[in-house]
Amino acid sequence: MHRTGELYGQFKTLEQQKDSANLGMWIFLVTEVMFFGGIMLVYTLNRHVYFPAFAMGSNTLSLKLGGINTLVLLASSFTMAMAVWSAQVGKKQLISMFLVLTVLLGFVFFGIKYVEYAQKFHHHLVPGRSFDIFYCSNHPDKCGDISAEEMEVERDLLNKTVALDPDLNAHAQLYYSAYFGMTGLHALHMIIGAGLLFWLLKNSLTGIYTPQWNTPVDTVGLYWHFVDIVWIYLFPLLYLIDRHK
Amino acid sequence: MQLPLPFFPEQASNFAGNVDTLFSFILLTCLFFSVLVTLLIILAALKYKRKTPGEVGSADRGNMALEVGWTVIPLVIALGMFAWGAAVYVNYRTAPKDTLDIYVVGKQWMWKLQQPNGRKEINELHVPVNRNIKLIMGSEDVIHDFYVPAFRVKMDVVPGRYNTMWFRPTKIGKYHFFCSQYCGTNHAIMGGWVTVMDPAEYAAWLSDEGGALNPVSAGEKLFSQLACNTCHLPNGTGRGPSLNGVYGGKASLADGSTIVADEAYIRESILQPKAKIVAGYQPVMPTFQGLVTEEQIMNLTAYIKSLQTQPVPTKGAGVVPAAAGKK
Amino acid sequence: MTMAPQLPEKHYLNETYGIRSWLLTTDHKRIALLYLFSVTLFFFIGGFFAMMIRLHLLTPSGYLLSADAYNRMFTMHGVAMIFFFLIPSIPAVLGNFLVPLMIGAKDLAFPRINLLSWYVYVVGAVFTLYSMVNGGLDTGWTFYTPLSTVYSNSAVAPAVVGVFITGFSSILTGLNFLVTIHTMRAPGMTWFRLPLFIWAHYATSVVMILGTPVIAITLGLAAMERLFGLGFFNPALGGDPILFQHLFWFYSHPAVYIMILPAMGVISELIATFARKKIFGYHFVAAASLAIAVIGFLVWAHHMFVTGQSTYAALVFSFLTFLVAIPSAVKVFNWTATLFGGSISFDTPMLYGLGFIGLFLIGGLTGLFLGSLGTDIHIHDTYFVVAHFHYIMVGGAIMGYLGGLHFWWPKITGRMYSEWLARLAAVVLFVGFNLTFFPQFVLGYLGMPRRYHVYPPEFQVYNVMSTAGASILAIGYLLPMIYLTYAAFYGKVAGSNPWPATGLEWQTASPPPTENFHVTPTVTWEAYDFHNRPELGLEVPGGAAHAPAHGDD
Amino acid sequence: MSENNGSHHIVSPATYLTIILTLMALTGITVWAAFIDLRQFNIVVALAIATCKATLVVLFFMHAKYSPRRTQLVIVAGIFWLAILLFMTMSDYISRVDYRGLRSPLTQVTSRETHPLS
Repeated sequence: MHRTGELYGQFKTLEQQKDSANLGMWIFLVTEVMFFGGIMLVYTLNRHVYFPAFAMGSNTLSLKLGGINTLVLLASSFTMAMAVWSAQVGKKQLISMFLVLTVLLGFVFFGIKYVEYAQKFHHHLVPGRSFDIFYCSNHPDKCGDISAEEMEVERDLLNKTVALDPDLNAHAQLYYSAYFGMTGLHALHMIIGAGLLFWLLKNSLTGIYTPQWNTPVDTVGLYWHFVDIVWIYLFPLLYLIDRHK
Repeated sequence: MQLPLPFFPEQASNFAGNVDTLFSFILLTCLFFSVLVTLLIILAALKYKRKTPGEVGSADRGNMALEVGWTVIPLVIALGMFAWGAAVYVNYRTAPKDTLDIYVVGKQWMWKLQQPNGRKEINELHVPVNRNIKLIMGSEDVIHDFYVPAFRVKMDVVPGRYNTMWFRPTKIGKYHFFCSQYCGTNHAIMGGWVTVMDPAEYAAWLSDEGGALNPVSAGEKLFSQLACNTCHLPNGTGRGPSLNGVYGGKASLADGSTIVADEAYIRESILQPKAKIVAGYQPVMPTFQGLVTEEQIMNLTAYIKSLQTQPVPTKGAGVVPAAAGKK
Repeated sequence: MTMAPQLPEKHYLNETYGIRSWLLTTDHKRIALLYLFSVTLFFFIGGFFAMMIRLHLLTPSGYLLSADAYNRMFTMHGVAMIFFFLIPSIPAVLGNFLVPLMIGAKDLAFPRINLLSWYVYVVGAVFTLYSMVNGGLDTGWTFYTPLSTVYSNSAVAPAVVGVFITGFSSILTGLNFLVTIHTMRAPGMTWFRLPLFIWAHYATSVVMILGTPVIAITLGLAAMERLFGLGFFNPALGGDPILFQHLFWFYSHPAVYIMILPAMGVISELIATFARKKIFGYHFVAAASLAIAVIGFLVWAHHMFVTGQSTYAALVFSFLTFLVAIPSAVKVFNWTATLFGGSISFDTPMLYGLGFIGLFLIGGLTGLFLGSLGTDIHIHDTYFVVAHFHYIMVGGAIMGYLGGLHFWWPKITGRMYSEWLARLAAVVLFVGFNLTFFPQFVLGYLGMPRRYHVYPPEFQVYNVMSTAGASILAIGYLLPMIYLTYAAFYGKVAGSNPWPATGLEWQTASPPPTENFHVTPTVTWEAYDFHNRPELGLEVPGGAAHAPAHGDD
Repeated sequence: MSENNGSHHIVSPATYLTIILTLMALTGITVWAAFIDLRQFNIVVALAIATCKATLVVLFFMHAKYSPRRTQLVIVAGIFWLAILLFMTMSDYISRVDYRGLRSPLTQVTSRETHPLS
């Protein structure tokens, strides 16, 4: 359809166009809820059946890195909300500034996630043929990043868990499948979000977003907040199982 | 049931009558409504056929009483059907205490069954009449389903768990059972016969281990007694080639020639194993000349023939497999 | 009526020319035609597999295929027909064409997303076609694990990925419809003045939006399991194949409503137009669509009564299954009541409409046998099920689709097809269909399991009947393909409102201009209100104004 | 369509700041709570806090509090259908008498040694 200024040809008013975009994004987010819902269900049932293995798996994650990442992502949600606010009140420089901040925080998140993933690779905790939940306790020399006392705690926990679940390795692998599946999907959404943010940034530098027309900022904002919400659930589900031992 | 075109399968268990009665009830109800609606449509089509090209219908918009009526009445009938069906189902899922327990294992593509005294059968099930039978079923690979139409019972056989079902055969005879959950290539021929016997006959059959044992089962037993199964692993990783799909296939031999693996070849391979060595294998198999009787050879052959339908491993197969399913 | 109608000078088909103008179009009407060609292709691919199946089953020992080949045939028949024909057929072809026209909009809310949805469909289709020619697929269209993820030797991964991708095209279409119906209605087009076709598509879109993502993640996990050995559905690794079935049917049962709800919408239009009467109990028919969409999500585990799920869950799901039957029954009763007091003509679309009611009645009622726990034990996974869902999907969805194509063909192409050929085809289809599938009910009750490449000889008579019917059915499908194509180029010019009908789509030229309406229409009447539409030139007894413009039943 | 002056409602940065600080505090609380042994209620507490956080994000950052009814209906529908998926599936699992658990013999069916027929 042809486009007259900011208005696409199929719409009659800017109001209608903004309304449609907003509603469209919300409906899309509902499909995303159902999409993540499927894997949440898989996670929940397996966690219920293989609780000791899931608790074991969870305790091998770094709470420090996960916690910091949660705060980073929350902060990026805040800067995104501020970018939308800047657009609504017409502060054009601020839009770009907040978008840059949001992207930067997103990349901090990626950086920390990369560190976590790399660690799991080194520790043979990636599902597949070489998966071995006992790898670090059997090869402490290969897992230099785990301190001696941490290793002791982990060994102790492994022994206790094996007593409960003789098939621990297989079931811990299910935990890690869920971990990589869920955080991987989340990261994929973040990557798409980062791409959208770059696109917004490019446009905002030309100053086209005004209080009258800022639909893309608003819509991408909704998406970014949704990705944040997914992480709000992933953090306790994956990192906080049975931490009190 | 000698009608040229039968509509109901034979009734041979305690559930058959219940299921058929329920079926007939739903059928009659449905017939009533479909005939009613069809007649109404025909009536309307005749009575309200357009007479002039410009004619329009009435301004009728609806009727609240009718709407409520045709919502509530079908609802009540439907709930009746639900309750009746639920009663039959709960009965079917709740096995009585005094059952004769038979283990059933499904694997691609055969059924292995075991009687309470340990007697094993393949694709055959013998049960006494008028006894409560419970099948405890597991699968070695994919999902199968044990289905006896004459008994009106079926249950999926799911890997990783046991499913159970029960029935009480009420009529002596021989009935088909089928695999009714699609399970791969030979799903359609993964079936057999349930033989319902007089209790005394059943007891005799049960104790008559050797004589009446079918050749395939006897052969399978020998196959492990003689330790054949330690080298001829089904997955082709053993010291001898896998025997799955061997019968009827072309074997390529060490000397470069090929041979069709028929009964004679199997017999020769048991008695003179070094005569025709399959390409890629060492002549390590001892001869069984004088160690097995003719009948035992026959049983072994029958068992190896029964492996024809088993999945042929990509490596370690005894033969270039015959195209599956070709006659 | 006095002057022969003329085609408009400029319309959406001749506005621009060339391949690019089609492949890069954002016009919903052209995208509808792109979909029409693609789904027709898949219909004939799936139909070819169906013919192979029926020919093969002529004799008990199998007639022309090996076991593996037969298994590939029925699997690919299912995949092609369900994911690539039935699900997109009415929504993406007729819905795409008509939703904006019927509500008085210039296009859908997101035309470029609409085009994207077609491309997504094509990419998915390419993956699936690749799997079909390169190893085939033999898992059954249900992809049950662990057969599909561990044991099958066929090309499962590309097929699963193809279906996964195509799901997103469905999501995008549903999203577009929902937003369009919410925000793009013409002035005066209030919710209760919407044609029932729109209500049906609204309900369908809700199902697409909420169900499809679940099958996407499920097939995603299954593909990961096949490719990388993830273990969620593999019992050998601690997973659970029953969980796969729950997730699969959470979408795939409501998917049945994606197929049948739009067909019901079409039938409402046909009955009203050819009985020249407002649909009896409009509000109830509209509400029934929504009720089916919602309750339809609560019944999925009735596909799993014999998997060993808990007795308690089976009771709950069976109960809800009987509830979902009620709104369908309400629709059938209302359609029948509409005929009374109407002025009925038997043009081809109406033949499909009446045929639909008959076949859907049988299809729907046989669902009761399967929803009832007691009888399901016996007929689950037999030919009874096969017959039941073909009555719903072929007798229901395809009859609705063909009825709709015949009804709107003059709108889409501006030209009329040969009426007597079309009536002939409708009758041939009806006869062929019943002969093919009715014997399968009996086969099922006699105990013949589905997906069998060979069968005991006592089942042969019914199989031969079925194969004979299938041959007639095949001819019935070829006929419309031929005369509709011919009519698109050489048919008599139809005029803007040949039937005549009341919808907004008939207020504009045939074929419509690219922007649909030169002047945005304003709606002051209810749907199917023949009495207040003097411009249709009908003989309204006692003049106009029988019903108030803002009435409630 | 319906007049929705709500979509023009501008939330002040002060509100955003309050919300983000609350969210961060809640993150701290959820970590703290994870180290207390509440038996099966650990997960309940964790999910309750996560839901509080998500609600805050939806209501304020995503402006759902100021959005038209229609948008709120979409959100509620999403939550409702997610609940259908999760709870109706779980209703099957938790009501199975032979639910596979670690001590159940069912998990051993796959291992050939323990099988009655192997």
